[in-house]
Amino acid sequence: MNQESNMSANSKTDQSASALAQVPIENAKRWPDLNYFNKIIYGASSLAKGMKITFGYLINTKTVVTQQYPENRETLILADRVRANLIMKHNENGYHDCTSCHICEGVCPNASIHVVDRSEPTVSKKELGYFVWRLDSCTFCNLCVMACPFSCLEMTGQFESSTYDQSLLVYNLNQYSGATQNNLAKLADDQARTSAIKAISPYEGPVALEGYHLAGIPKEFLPQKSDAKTSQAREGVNP
Amino acid sequence: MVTLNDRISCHTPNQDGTTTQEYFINMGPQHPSTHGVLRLILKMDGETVNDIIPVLGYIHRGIEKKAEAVGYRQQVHLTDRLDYLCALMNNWAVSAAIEKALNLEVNDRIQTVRTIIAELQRIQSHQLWWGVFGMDLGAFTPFLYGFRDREKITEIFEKTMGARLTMNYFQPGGMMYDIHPDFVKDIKEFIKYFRPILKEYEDLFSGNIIVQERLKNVGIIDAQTALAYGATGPVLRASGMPLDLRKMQPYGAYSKVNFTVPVGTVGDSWDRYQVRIQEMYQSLLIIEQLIDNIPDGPHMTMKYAAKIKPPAGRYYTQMETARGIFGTFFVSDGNDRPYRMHFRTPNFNNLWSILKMAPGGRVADLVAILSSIDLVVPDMDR
Amino acid sequence: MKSLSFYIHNLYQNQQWLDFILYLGLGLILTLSLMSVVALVLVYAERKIAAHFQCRLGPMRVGWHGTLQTVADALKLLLKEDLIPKAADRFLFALAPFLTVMAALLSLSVLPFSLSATLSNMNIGLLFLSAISGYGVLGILIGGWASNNKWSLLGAMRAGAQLISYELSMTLSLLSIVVLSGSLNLNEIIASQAQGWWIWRAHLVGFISFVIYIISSTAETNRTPFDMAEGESELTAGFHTEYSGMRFAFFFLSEYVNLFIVSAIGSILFLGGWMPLHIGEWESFNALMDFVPGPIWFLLKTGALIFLSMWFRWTFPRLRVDQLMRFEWKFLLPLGLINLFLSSIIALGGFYFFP
Amino acid sequence: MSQTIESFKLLLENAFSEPLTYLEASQLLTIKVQENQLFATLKTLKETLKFDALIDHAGVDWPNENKIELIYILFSTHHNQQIMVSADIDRNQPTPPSVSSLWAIAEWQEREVFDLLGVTYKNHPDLRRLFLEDNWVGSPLRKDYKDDFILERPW
Repeated sequence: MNQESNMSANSKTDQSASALAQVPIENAKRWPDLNYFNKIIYGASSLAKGMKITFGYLINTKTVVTQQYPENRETLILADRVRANLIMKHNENGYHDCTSCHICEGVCPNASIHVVDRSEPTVSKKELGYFVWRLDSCTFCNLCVMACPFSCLEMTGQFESSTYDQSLLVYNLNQYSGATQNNLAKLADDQARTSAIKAISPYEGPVALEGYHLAGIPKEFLPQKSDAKTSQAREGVNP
Repeated sequence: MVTLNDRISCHTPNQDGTTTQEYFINMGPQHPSTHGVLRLILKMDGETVNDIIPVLGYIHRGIEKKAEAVGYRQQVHLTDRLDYLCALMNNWAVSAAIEKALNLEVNDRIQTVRTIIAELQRIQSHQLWWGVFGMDLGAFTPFLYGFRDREKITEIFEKTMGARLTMNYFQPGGMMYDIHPDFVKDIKEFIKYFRPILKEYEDLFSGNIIVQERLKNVGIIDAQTALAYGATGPVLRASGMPLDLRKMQPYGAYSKVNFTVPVGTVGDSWDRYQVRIQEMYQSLLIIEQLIDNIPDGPHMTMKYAAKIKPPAGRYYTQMETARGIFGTFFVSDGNDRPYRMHFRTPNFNNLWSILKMAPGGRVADLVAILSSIDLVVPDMDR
Repeated sequence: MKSLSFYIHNLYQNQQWLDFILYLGLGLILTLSLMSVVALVLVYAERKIAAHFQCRLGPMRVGWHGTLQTVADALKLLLKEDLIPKAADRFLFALAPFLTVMAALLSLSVLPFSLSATLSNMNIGLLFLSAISGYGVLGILIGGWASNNKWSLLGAMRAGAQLISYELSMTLSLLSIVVLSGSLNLNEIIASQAQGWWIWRAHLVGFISFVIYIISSTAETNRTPFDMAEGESELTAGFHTEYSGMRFAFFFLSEYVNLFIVSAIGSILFLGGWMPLHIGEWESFNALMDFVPGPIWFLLKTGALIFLSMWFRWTFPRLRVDQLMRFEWKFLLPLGLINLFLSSIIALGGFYFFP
Repeated sequence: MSQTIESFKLLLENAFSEPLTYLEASQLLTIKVQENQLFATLKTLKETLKFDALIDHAGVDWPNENKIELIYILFSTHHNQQIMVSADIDRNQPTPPSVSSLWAIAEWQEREVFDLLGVTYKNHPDLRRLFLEDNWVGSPLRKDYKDDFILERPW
C-alpha cells in the first residue's frame, strides 16, 4: 500500500512538539479598535475612500464589462475548446468513421448516448444506424470524445440550442442514412454511389427511447420494457 | 423515529413567568443569504437568535449512491457537482485518490499545472465569496466587482478546459488536454491585473467602518471547539490553528514553493474574512513561483482505458480545497465500479460550527457568520 | 404673479365653489402626474447609475438606452396577479400601500418649485412636511403586520424603531435652519438665502446640520446603509415580502417619491431651493445666474442630493440594527442638540456672512 | 518515511493494553476493532494519542457477510498523522455506540450514516434523518435498497 505519500514530509521524530508549530504562519491583519472620536474621524475617511473608488468607476465608462449577447453575436470569440454541443464528424461524402463499437455509450456517465445498430440482410456486419444523443441529460464531460477510438466525435462551441420542448433535445448525430457502407463499396459506378448516399439533417425528430424518455417519471407511468434489468443486491467481496 | 416536529416541539417555550415569547422562524430553504437551499430553523427572541436547527437535504442528489453505479473514470465529473466553486480541486482530489489506488505516479508537469490551476481556482472561489460577502452585508457593488474579476480566471479556464464551471479537467493519470498555448501569458496578465484590484478590495470594503463594526468580535469560536465541530480550512485557520494540508501533507508541487498560512487571532467573522483575503495574496505568490518553470512532459501518464480496476481495498485521500479538507474514501472490490464511494466534503463539516458562533447574536450577525463560513449547499447535501 | 394659495384664499372668500373644486382636482392630477414622473425618472436613474458604479450598462433594451424600461416595468407590475396571503388581514393589507403613497402625495403638494409654482404655500410648510413624514411610517408598520409573516413583522418593527429615532435628529437639523431663517414657510426660508445658502452662510452650523440631515434622511427613506426595514439579505424583503403586483409598485413608488421629497427639502433648506446661486456683491455674476429659471435650479440641486443618496447606496454595506440605534442616540442626537444650541447663538447674534 | 510509520505504530501499541489488529487491505494505517471495543478505542485514540479531529465517518454495507462496516478517519494535528478505525457491526440490528461525546461533529456524521445506512447509534443526542424526509422508508446506501424512482440504465 502506498502509505508514504499520505505521511507528511515534515513529520516529526519528536512526537511531543505539535506538527502545527512547523507551519509558517502569518497573522490576519486587524484594524485597531478605536475610541469614540477617532472612530468618527476614521469612519468618515474610510467611507470617503470607498466612495472615491465607486465614483472612479462611474465616470470611467471604459470600465464597463457588460457584453450584450445577441447584439455581439458576430464579434463573439469563443475559445476553441468550448464544449457545448456534440457532433459526429462527417467527411465531404457524408461518411463517418463510426464503427458502432458502443464504447461511448458505455463510458457516458448518465446514459445520454444510445447507439442503435442496423444491418442489411445482404451484409452480416453491423453498422451505425441511429446515434442518439440526449442533450437534455448531457453534462458535457467530454468522456465520449476521449473514449472514441476512431476520433469521430467532437465537442463544438455551438451553444445556442434552447428549445421550448425537452423532447426536441434528443438528437440523432448520424447524418448518413444511405445504404450501408459495405453495400456501397460494391457499387462500382460513382453515379450510383452518389445517388445511394442521402445526408439527413442532424435532427430528425425525437427518437423513441423505449419508455425511458424523460428522467424522473416513475416506471409505472411508463410503458414497461420487457428486458429491463432488475435491480439486484451487489455481491461485493470484502477485501 | 424522531422527527423534525418532535425536535421543534420540545423547544417550544413554556409560558410561565416569561414576558417575551420566543418564536421559531424559517430561514430558508428560499432565503437570499443561505446561498441555495439550506434551511435554518431559528429560535428567536426579538431580533436575537437563541438557537439554530439546520435542516439539510433540499438538494440531496444521492451522489454517493450514484457513484456506485458508474465507473472510476466517471467519478470525476460527479465531483464537479459537489462544491462547484472548487470543481477542479475536487477533480484533483478524486483523480489523485484513483492514482494512488493504482499506484500511479504522475509526472512533474502534471503536478505543477494542477497546482497552478488549483491556486487559480482558490482565488476564483475567494473572489466570488468576497462579492457575495459584500452582498450579504448589504453592499451590492462588491458582488459585481467580485464577479468581474472572477470572469478573468473563468476565461483562462475556458481556454484550457473548454468549460467554465464544471470542467471535468483533471482525469486519473493526468489532464484531459494539455494546457492552452496562451495559458502562461494569460496568467501573468491576470496577476498583474489582480494585485492592484486586491488593494482596491481592501480600500472599498475591508477598511470600511461599517464592515469593521459588523464583523469584529462577532461569532467568536476558539480553535479546539471549531476542530471538534468539524471545521477545517479558513474557518479553522481564522481561529488560530494553522491546519493546512498544503503545508502539513504536501501534495502536488506545494513542497517546492514558499508561502505562509494566514491565521486569525480572535476567531471572529473579521478573521475569517481577512484570512481569505490574505490567502488570495499567498495564492498569487504560489502561482508566480511556479508559472515560469512548468516542466515539459506529456499531459497524460496513463493509457486510456474505459474501465479502471484498482486493487481491492480501502482508500482515503484528502486535499485542501478553498473551503477545507476534501476527502475521498472509497472501497474497491476489484471491480470496475467502486463498491462504496464516500466524499468527505468541507462544507458539510464546516456548517455545524455556526451552532457555537451564532446563538446570542442578531439575525444580521447570523447572516454575516454564514457568509464568513462560505457555504456551498450542494457540497453539503451531496 | 399671485401664488396659487393666495388664489385659493380668494376663491374661498368669494364663494366660488366650482373654481375651488376645479382647483382641487387640478392639484390632485398635477401631484399625481408629478409623482409618477418622479418615480419613473428616478427608478431609471437609479438603475443606470447603479449599473455604472458596478461596471455594468444597466437597462439597454427597451427604448434608447433602456429609457422606457421603467414604463415597461410599471406595465408588467400592473398586469401581475395581485396575491393576498390567506392568513393576512385583508383590509389592512390593502390599506397599507395607500397610506404610504398618500404620505408621499401630501408632501409633494407643499414643495415650492419656484416662487409661483407652489401648489399650497403654507405658513407652516416645514412643520407640515415633518408631520407627514412621520405619518408615512404607519403604512410600513401596518403592511408588515398585516402580511402575517414573521419576516415582514420584523422588518416593520425595525422600520418603526428606526424611523421614529431618526425623525428626532432630522427635526433637530430642520429646526436649526428654522431658527436661522426665522420662518416655517418654505418660500420664506428660500428667500432668506438670497445672499447665500445656509449650508455655508452660518459658519459650520449649517454644514453640520446638513450632514445630520443627509444621514437621517437616508434613514428616513430606508435606503442603504440604513435599509433595515427591507434588509434584502437578512429579511428577504422586509415589510413588503408578501406584496406583489400593483400593491408592491405603490411601496416602490413611494420609496422613490420619498427620496425626491427629502432631497427637495434638503435643497430648499440648505442649498437655497429655486434661488439662483448668488455670490455677495458680484452683480454681473448674479445677473447671469438669474437667467436660469427657478425650477431648473431647484431640480438641479435636488438631483445632486439624490445622486449623493444613490452614491451612498451603491457603496456602503448595511449597518446592524443595534448599531443603527447606537449611532442615532449616541452620535447624531447629541450632535444635533449642540448644533441647535449653536445655531440659536448665531441667530441671536446675527453672525452670518453677508448679514 | 516508513520509519515514521513504524515509530508511530509503536506509539499506538504502547497506548493500548491489548495487541492491535491491523487491516491490511487499506491505504491508511487501519485498526480493526470489535463493536464492544469501539468506544474505548476511539476514546484512547482521542485522549491519549491526541487525535483531536474526526475527519470523516462513513459506513459500508456488506450484505453477503451480513454486516455493516463503520469507518472512522481520525486526524491528529499534533502528530500530523491519520488513522482509520474500522468496526464491523451486525447488519440486522446495528446499534454501535455514538462518539458524539468525544467529537461534536460525530453527531451529524452519525446522523448521515443513520439516514443512509440505517445504523441506530446508542446515546446519540439527536438521532434524526439528515438528508431524507422523516417519513422515508429504507436506507438508500444499503445494497439491497429498492425504490420506484431509481431509473435503471436502459442500455
